[in-house]
Formats: sequence, structure tokens, C-alpha cells
Amino acid sequence: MTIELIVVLLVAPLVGFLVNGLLGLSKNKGLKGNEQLSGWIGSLAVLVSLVCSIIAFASLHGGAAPFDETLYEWITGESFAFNIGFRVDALTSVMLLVITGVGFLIHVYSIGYMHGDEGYTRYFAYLNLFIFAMLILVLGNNYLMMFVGWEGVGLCSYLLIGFWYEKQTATDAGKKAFIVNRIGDFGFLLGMFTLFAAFGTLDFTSIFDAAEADNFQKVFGASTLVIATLLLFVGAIGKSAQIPLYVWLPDAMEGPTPVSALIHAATMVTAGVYMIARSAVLYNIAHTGEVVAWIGVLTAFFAATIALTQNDIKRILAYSTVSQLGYMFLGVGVGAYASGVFHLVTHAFFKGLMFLTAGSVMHAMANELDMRRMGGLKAKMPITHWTFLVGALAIAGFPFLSGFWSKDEILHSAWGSSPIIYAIGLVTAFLTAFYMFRLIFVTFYGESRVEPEVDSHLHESPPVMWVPLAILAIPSALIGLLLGWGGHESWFHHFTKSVFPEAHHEASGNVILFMVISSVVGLAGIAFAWSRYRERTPSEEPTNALHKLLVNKYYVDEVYNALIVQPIKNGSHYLLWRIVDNGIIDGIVNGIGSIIRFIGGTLRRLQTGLVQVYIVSMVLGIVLFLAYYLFFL
Amino acid sequence: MLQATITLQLYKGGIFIDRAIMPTTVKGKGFYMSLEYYLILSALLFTTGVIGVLIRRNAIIIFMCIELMLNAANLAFVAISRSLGEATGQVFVFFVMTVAAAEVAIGLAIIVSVFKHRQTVNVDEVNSLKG
Amino acid sequence: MENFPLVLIISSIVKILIVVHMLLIGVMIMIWSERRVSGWMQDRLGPNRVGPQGLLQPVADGLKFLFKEDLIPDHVDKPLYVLAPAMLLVPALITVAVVPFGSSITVLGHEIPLQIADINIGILYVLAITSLGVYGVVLGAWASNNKYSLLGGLRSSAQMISYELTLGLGIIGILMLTSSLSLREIATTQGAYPWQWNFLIHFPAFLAFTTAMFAETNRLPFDLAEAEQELVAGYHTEYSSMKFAMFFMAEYMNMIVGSAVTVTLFLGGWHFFGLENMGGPVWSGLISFGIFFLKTAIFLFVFIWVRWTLPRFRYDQLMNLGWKFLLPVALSSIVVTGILWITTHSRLIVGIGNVVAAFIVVSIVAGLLVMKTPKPAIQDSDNRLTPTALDAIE
Amino acid sequence: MNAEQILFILFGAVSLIGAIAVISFRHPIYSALSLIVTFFAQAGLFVLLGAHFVAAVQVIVYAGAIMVLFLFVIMLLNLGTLSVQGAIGRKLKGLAIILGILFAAEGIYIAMNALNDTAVASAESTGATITTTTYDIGELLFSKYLLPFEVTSLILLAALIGVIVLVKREGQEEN
Repeated sequence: MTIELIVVLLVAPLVGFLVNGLLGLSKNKGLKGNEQLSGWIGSLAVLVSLVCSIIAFASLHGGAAPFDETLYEWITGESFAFNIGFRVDALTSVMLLVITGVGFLIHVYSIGYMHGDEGYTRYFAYLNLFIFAMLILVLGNNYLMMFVGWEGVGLCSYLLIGFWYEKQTATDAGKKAFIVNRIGDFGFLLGMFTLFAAFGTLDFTSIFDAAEADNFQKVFGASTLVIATLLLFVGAIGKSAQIPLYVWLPDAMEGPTPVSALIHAATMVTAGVYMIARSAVLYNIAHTGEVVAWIGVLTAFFAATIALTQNDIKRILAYSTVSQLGYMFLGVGVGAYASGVFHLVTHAFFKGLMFLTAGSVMHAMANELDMRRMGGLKAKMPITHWTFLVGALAIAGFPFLSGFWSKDEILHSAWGSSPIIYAIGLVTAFLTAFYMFRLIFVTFYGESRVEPEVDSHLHESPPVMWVPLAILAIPSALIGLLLGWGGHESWFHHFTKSVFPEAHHEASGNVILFMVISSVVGLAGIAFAWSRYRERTPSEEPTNALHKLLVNKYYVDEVYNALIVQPIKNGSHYLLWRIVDNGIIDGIVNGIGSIIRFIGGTLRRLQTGLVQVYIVSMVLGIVLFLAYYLFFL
Repeated sequence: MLQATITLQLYKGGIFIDRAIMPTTVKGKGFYMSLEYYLILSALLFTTGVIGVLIRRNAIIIFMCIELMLNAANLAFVAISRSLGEATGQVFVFFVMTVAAAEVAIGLAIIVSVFKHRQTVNVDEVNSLKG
Repeated sequence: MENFPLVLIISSIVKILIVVHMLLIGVMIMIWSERRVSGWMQDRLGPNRVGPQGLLQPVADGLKFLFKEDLIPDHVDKPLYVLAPAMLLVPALITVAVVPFGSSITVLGHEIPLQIADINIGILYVLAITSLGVYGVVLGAWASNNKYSLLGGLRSSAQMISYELTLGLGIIGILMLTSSLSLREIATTQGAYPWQWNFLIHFPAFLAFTTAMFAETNRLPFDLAEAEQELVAGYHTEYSSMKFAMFFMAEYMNMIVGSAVTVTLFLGGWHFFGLENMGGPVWSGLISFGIFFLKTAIFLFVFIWVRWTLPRFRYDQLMNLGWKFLLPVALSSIVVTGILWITTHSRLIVGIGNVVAAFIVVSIVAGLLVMKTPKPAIQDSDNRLTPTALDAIE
Repeated sequence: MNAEQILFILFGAVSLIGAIAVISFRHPIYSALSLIVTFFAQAGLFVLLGAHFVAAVQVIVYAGAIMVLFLFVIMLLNLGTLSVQGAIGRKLKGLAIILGILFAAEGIYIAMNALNDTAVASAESTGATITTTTYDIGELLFSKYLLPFEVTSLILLAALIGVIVLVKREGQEEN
């Protein structure tokens, strides 16, 4: 593995972004309007990165040493230096494969999906920029570069959620995502500061080595690391939509569906998981994993319950994403870093697949998302149906599909940590299977409730869209089997063993037993959904209090609004605007203006318009200056 | 004891080609006019120009006084150039002259334009810029 | 005194006396020959009563000027009115100081160059002094406090300034090949034979220079400053007696000096087929002086010839000729000479290149002028005189 | 008293008297003529300093071109003496002359102390006074100062265009 490979890997999407950006600015109608051109440029750029990622992965797999090199010093000070440097080890290479692989397929899918959109070129420019930022996030060999990528993906997420900026809801959702993310980023920044204060550097290698060294604990004590890791976890909560900062993710579905698939399901939202996995050494030492695990499992359960009652396909998928992210945090929280990352990988594939399928449905249904107006789509859209079914089975933990392997590993590890967590996780697994198949039965089976005019041109999506679906379906189904066969002795664990430290809680109990339990739970969920929704439409009105609570998402948005948004708005209006801005600041500004006006009015008399008066004063000045220079210096 | 360069060149006229020859022997101060006298003359000329600019109201005469100041500066340049024994000062004189020529052309054109509009070159009457 | 040889002083004084007197006598001869030649050209006799062939006529004229009343009109600005003729005459006189009028004579073992002063910036000196001539005209015109005089003076000064450029630019080609500013140097480097002289190498520049020289002297066909039909007598309308005579003399002196400079610059100076080297150190000097004298005389004849052959230009034609033809030709001559001399180092090629370039430039300018003017410039009295003159009237 | 001193005093006195005359004459034409006299005297000083080329250019440019232009404009505008004395002008006159004297005093002080400057003084002591020829100036101008030289040509071009724009008549307006 050479530096050139990584530079090409990193720069290709940037080039794609620049080219597409310039095309967007171009006044040339032929170039600007050419959808195919920008679409394929964008896809090609990611394809280049994908090839590079595969090469990097292959060389690592072939036994090459992890790459960790500093390119140059970025910011230097008297006592510190921040570098531009890259690190490619097993974890990074897996992330690279996920990002570029899923990313490439979604790019190709977007060519068809975004067909005819006005911002076509802009869309691909943003998408390429996102890939670039995400690559920086995973490639950096220090926290600062990770933070740069972290902010970069946040920016792209904001831009893409608000992609259809004519829509008020879209811009609002973008702003919401941005602001909520800022809270998390604040924590991340503070975490970075803490680390820098403690270690004087932000390089992964140096920090981990120093933290593992014996004398560190004596000098700083573990509390520093506790604070640092918790603060970093705040960042992860924001980025990965955990309780209490998950509220932005469901709203983020206002963006184009491929964006939801790529950014808000497969890659960006998993950055928090990646970050914790990357900092595994610190979390192990600080013993803060339990906090992570608890937040994760609660989020998983909480989001799953909300998903039960939603009727909007993309929202269900969004809450499902939040829930699955909770699983990942549960995994990394209990010390099963490899399992968490493994779930990240499988989830990227099947959730990406499901989002794209939802997009395909939307595409066919003229942007209709409410599944109560669907039904019986299986006949009209067979490929979409089958691919979605694969994804749903995978997420539901159907035996031997990918979700089964990764989720099972996490639950197995959770048992080792705490049976309560395990129990909540198991319930969540049941709920997951239930709401997913509720979605499938209502959408694809039963009577067609499609509006007649929509029904008339209901059709299967074009090849450029369903081919990526089909391709994605294969890894969604099989990747778990390939990577996860053998539980903790699997290939994936073997491959990533060098990166992660030993877990605290050795998983105990019979592996097969756990597998059977979780399979049964998943199948039960599917069966329950089949029994309730095979022939039924979800009711319009909530029937009881619990249902109502769930439909309204526990009133979290309303609570936030009442507790945070309104006080700030009122404070701004009455205190900041009326008193501070109008009274104090305007008073100062106007006062300065009046004073200057008064001075100017007085000084105006000096400007006589007579040139010679000016010259006299000039000469006077010269004489005085010369005199000072000659006689006093 | 005439040692003027001109006469020497007259004598050498038939034979020399490109470079004039100056007396290079210096027997103490006062043999030739030392630098300071030229500089004093330059300062006096410059001051005369300054005073002219300050007390005259005719724009054209003011302009002439500016030329006078430029020339005083030129004199200082040439005097120092000789004192240092190199031609750089004279190159600057050349530049000053070029700029002066351009400035005169523009300045006189402005004066003519002003005269066309206001029928005067009295700077006291051209005071539309007063505050 | 040891640094300042007596010979230098004496020889210089003698040379100055000879040259100044030759100029003054030359003016008289010119006055006579102008009238005789014009008579001859117009198939009449000209002055032939005073002395043999009317040779004493200039003397008679001079006496008449001297004895006329020296009139100073009331309305004139006296100091400038008196100063103006002198300011025209003096530059004409002192220009000649740097013109070499022969090789050199050896007297009593001292080699005396036939030139009052060979200064190393000779040609610049000529240009500098020439440019002063305009003051006499301008001040005379203004001091006369006379509308016609002022118009004549403005015309004249505009004309002189315009043509001075051509005058200066026309000689730069020569300076490039000679790489010296000394007039003696320029004369000696030209060589003995006519085909080595500068007027063949720089033929367009030579024509431009000569034309500009005509314009500088304010003679027909460029005598707009004193166009009788329009301005009575131009800037010297108010002058009479000796002051007028000084204007008159200055004009002829300018002609003579201009011819001498032209001969030095373009016509090989005192060289003529090696004739100037014959005889001993004394004789060769005298012969060279004779050759120079003859060449100047022939050139002066051309001056008279042109005057009585060509009609006067109109003012806009004059300015067009100066700015649109002569100046571009002189400029092209500089560029072509520079490029060809550096690349080929052949005088023949430079000569041919100059002619070709001038031909091209003139064709382009003429073509542009034809395209720009929709109707030929036959405009009559309602056309304003000149911008400057009109302003003066206002 | 050697020749240079005599000539220096002569030329210096002429130029100073000419300069004072420039600001004293009431009529601009006389001022212009005095200025020409000053320029000639300065040309003489330049010759004295061995700067022959500069002297010639001084005469050609200043006396031959710039002052002719001045005279031309004075005649064109037919300017007489300005009869009205400005109100402010009178108050300023005394102040201006005082300032001028102070300025001159400072200038002379600087001039007297110029030789204390080490660089000048050392050159002075070697007595390397040479005549600068056209060749020397040309060599400097076309090598070390080539860029400024080219810039001056741009300045001249700009001035040319500026003048044409400034005094251009709008023919349509007049007709």
C-alpha cells in the first residue's frame, strides 16, 4: 500500500465534486443540462475510489502491515503540531469498502432516480463531496482530521437534506439536522480538547500508546479519560442520532431518497460507531462502555416502538435506522467492537437496499410515501418487492441472512455484560421484525389502495435503478454468512483482531442456543405481523393512549419545542432584540453616529475648497515633521 | 587657473570619441564645488517653488512652481550622482523629466478644461469642493 | 595658464570670427541669390542695378533697414517686443558652433579642427537649440498685441513643435549606425564616397528630416505663419526696421545652418571621393572646407528651388503631413534600422529595408485616410481655421 | 576662485533670481520666461556637474517642449494679471513666507549635514568625480532600470490618452 493509492482514493471524489461543481456553474447550456455526463462523472469518481479501496483491502488481507503515515504538518505551534496523515488498518479498510461500495451503487442508482431534476449536477457535486469528506473521516490518523471529515459530512448532510430548498419542510429539516449536530460536535470538540490537554497530541497512535502505558494512569488518573470519552460520545450521539439527539434523523428523510440511503443509513450516521470503535482503547481503559451500551439499547428499543405505528415508509426506515444504530452502540458499548462494526457493515448493505427500494416505490408512486395508499404492489413491481423482502428478512434476523449473524453476535455479547440489556435487545429484535413485516404486508400485499391515475402508470423502475438493487441484495443476504460464520471465531473477527483490544466481558453460554433464541424471536415477529396486517390496513386514528403516544413519537419534538426552542425564541425576542439590540447596541451605534456627525459638522468648516489652504497645512506639517526629525531624533 | 570642463573638451575636441574627460585630481576641499553648495542651492530653489505655490493664485503659475520644485530635486540628484561617482542619479533625473512632461500635459489640459467651464484660472474661485 | 594653451584660445576666436562672418555674409548672398534665382525661374531679371549683376543689392537693403525709423507701437508689450527678434536670431547663430565645416588644418605644429566645438552630445545640442527658435516667434507674436500676429505665432509654434519630433526621430537611425552623438564623428564615419553616405542608407528618414527642416525654417511651402493673404505678415507684422531685419536674417541663417547640419548628417560632410585628403595638412583642410561649402550651397539652392516651385499647404494638410506621414515614416525608419542592423549588419539591407518600410507605412496611412474621409477635403471658408486659432479668437 | 566656483556662482545666482522672478512677476508670460531662464541656468549647472546628457535633455524637454506648452496655453487662454486679490490669500501670504523660510532653513541644515552621511562622505573622499556620458546613462537605463523605463513609456501613453480625452471637442455639440 502506497501513499499514492490513498491520495488517488481520496482525491477522485474531490475531482468529481469540482468537475460537477464547475459544470453546475457553467453558462454552457449543453454542458450544464447534460444529466448523463455529471451522473457518470460522479459515479466514475467513486468507482475509482472503490477500486483503490479494494486494492488497499486486498493488500491488508494479504498480510501487509497497516499503513500509518504523516504527509505534512498542517498547523504548527510552539508546542504542538497537527498533521495531515493517513491511517489504513483493518477497520479503515472495511469502512472504505462500505463507503465506496454502497456509495458507488447509490451513485449509479441516483442517475436514474434523479432523472429530470433541475439540480441534477448540484446533486452529484454534493454527493461526491460527501464521499470525499467521509473518506477523510475514516482515513485520518488523528482526531483533528477525523473532525474535519466529521464536519464535512455534516455540511454535506445539511446541503442534501435541504436539497430541494424550495420546500419549507426540507430547509427546516436541514437546519434541524445542522443545529442538533452542532450540539454533538460541541461535545466532540470538548473531547478533543480534553485529549489534547492530557496527551499534547491528537494522533491516534500516540494517544493510544500513551494511554496504555502504565504511568499514564498515575499521572492523570482515569477520570480524564472518562471525561474525554464521554464527551466524544456526545459527538457520536449527535452524529449517530441516539437519545436524546436522534430527532433530526427522521426529519432528514426530506432529502432525496438515495441520500437517505447513503448518508442517513449506510455511512454518515455510522461515523459515531466508527469513532468509538477507533477509540476502543480509550473506552476500554475508561470503562465508559456501559454508558454507551445503555444509551444504545434504550435508543434501539425507543425508536423501534415509534416505528411500530408510523405509516410513512421512509419514516419507518428512519426509525429503524436509529434503532439499528442503537444496536451498534450496544455492541461497541459492551466491548464487542468487532461485532458492532460487523453490524455496521451488514446494516449498511440491507438498510441501503431498503431505502433504495423505498425510493423505487416512491418513484413509481409519484412520490407517495404513505403506505396506507399502497397495497398489492408485488404484482406491479416484482423486483422491488423481492429485493425489499431480502432486506427485511435480513434486518429481522431471519436465519443465515446477514442481520441474523451480526445482531446475534451483539446480543450474545450483551448477555455477557448484563442480562437486562440482553432482554431489552431481544424485545427490540422482535419489534424490528414486526414493524418491518407490517411495512411489507401493507405495502406489497393485500388489496391495491392506489389512486387510479397513479395506478395507470405504476411500473417497475428502469434498469439503472433496479440493477443496483439487485446487486445490493446479494451482499445484504450473504455478507453475514461470509464474514460471520463461526461467531467470535469468524473471519471478520480474525481480520479486525489487530485493531481492537480484548473485551472485558467474555461472551459466555452456548452460541447455538443464542442463535436459536434470536431466530425464534425474529420469526415470531414476522408471524405476528402476518397475522395482524395480512389483510388489514393500519387504522387512521389511534385507538388507545399508548398507540397515540407512539404515533406522536412520545411527543419528543413537542417537548423539545416547549423546553428549548420556545424559551430561546422568547428570550431572543424580548431580551436580546427589544432590550439588548434595540436599546443597548442601537443606542451605542446611533450615539457614535451622532458624535461623528457633530465632529464632522464642526470639521467641515476646515474644508474651504481653497487648494492653497490645504497646501499651507501640508507644508506646515512637513516643516514640523522635518524639525522633529532633525532636532529631536 | 581655468579648469572648466568645457574648454578642456574644446581642446580635446578633435581626438576624443565618446567619453569626455574631467579633471580627476582633487587637491583638498574647495578645489571644486563640494556637494553641499549644490544641495543648498537646490533647497533654496525648492523653497522658492513652495512659496510660489502658496502665494500665487494663478493656476498656471502654481504649476510652474511645481516644475521649479521638480527641477530643484533634479539638481540634487545630479549633484549627489556626481558626488557618488555613478550615473544612477541622472537616470532618476531622466525619469523625473518624463513624469514631469506627462504631468504638464495633463495639468495644462485640466487647466484648459477648467477655463472653458469657469472662465478663470484663479484657484480661489475654483472651490466647488468646499465642505 | 599651463593647462590652457594659447593656441586653443586664438584658434577658437579665429574660428568663431570666421564662422559668424561667413554666416552673415552667407545671409547677404542668400538674399541676393534668392531674388536672382526666383527671377531666373520666373523668366525675369531680378535685381541687377546695384553693383555688377545686382550683387550689392543686399548691402543696399541692409543700409535701408538700418536707417529706417525703429518704430515701437504703443500697444505692444515693450520688453518682449524688443527681446523677440534676438531670441530668434541667437539660436540660429549658436547652433553652428558644433557643426564641423572641414577636417582640420595644421598650423605651426598644432592641429586645429575646423569646428568651433566638438561636444560629445553635439546632435542633442543642435536639437536643443533648434527647439528654442520657437520662442522668438511666439513672443514676438504675443508681444505685438495684434490678432494677425497672434494667429501667425500660434500657427508657427504649433508647426515647429510638430515638426521638431520628426526632426529628432529622423536622425536616430543615423545615431544607431554611428553610435555617437558627436557631429564630427557622424561626418567621419560616413566615408568618402556618395554611396556610403547616410542619405542612401536612411533615405526615408532623410526625406522626412529635410521636409521637417523646411517646416522649421517657416519657408514656403510651409510659411503659414506669415501667409500674406490671410495674416498680412504673421508674427512680424508689427515689426519694422532693424528688428524686422533680424527676423529676416534669422530665417536665412536657419536655412544655412540647417543645410550645414543636413550635409553633415546625411551628405557625407566634407567628404567627396577622397578629394579632401589631397594636398598637405593645410591644403587638405582647405579643400575639405571648400567641399563642405559647395555642398551646403547646392542644398541652399534646393531650398530656393522648392520655394518657387511648390504652392503653400493648407493648415490641416500641413498637420496631416507632419503627424500622419512624416512621423510614422521616421518611426518606421527607427524600428527597421534597429532590427535589420542587429540582424544583418549590412548597410545595403538597412537602406533597402528603410525604403520598403516607408513605402508600406505611407501606403497604409494613405489607405486609412482615404477610408476615414467620406468626402475629399475640399472644404472652404466656413471650415474653421484651426482649433487653436479659434480658441485664441474666443 | 577657480572656474567652477565662478561658474557655479553665476549659474546659481541666475537660477535663483529666475526662480524668485517666477513667483514675483504679475503676468504669467513673464513668469514663464523667468522659468526658462532658471532652466537654462540649471542646464549650465548640470554641465558643470559633468552631466552633459542631462543638460541637453533639460533644454530639449523643459525649455523646448514644456515651457512652449505653458506659453501656448497662456496665449491660448489670453490670460492677463489677476486683479482680484482673494480674501484668504492675503492672510496666507505672511504665513506662507514664514513657512517658506523655515522650510529653507531646514533644507539648508540638511544640506550642510549631508556629508556626514557615511556613504556620501566616503565617495566624496575618494574624489571619484567622473563625467557621465550618454553611454553610461543608456547602459543603466536599458539594463538595471529597464522596467521603470518601460513604465515611463506607459505613463506617457496614459498622459497622451488623458489629454486627448480631456480637451476633445464634442463636435456634435458645437454644431
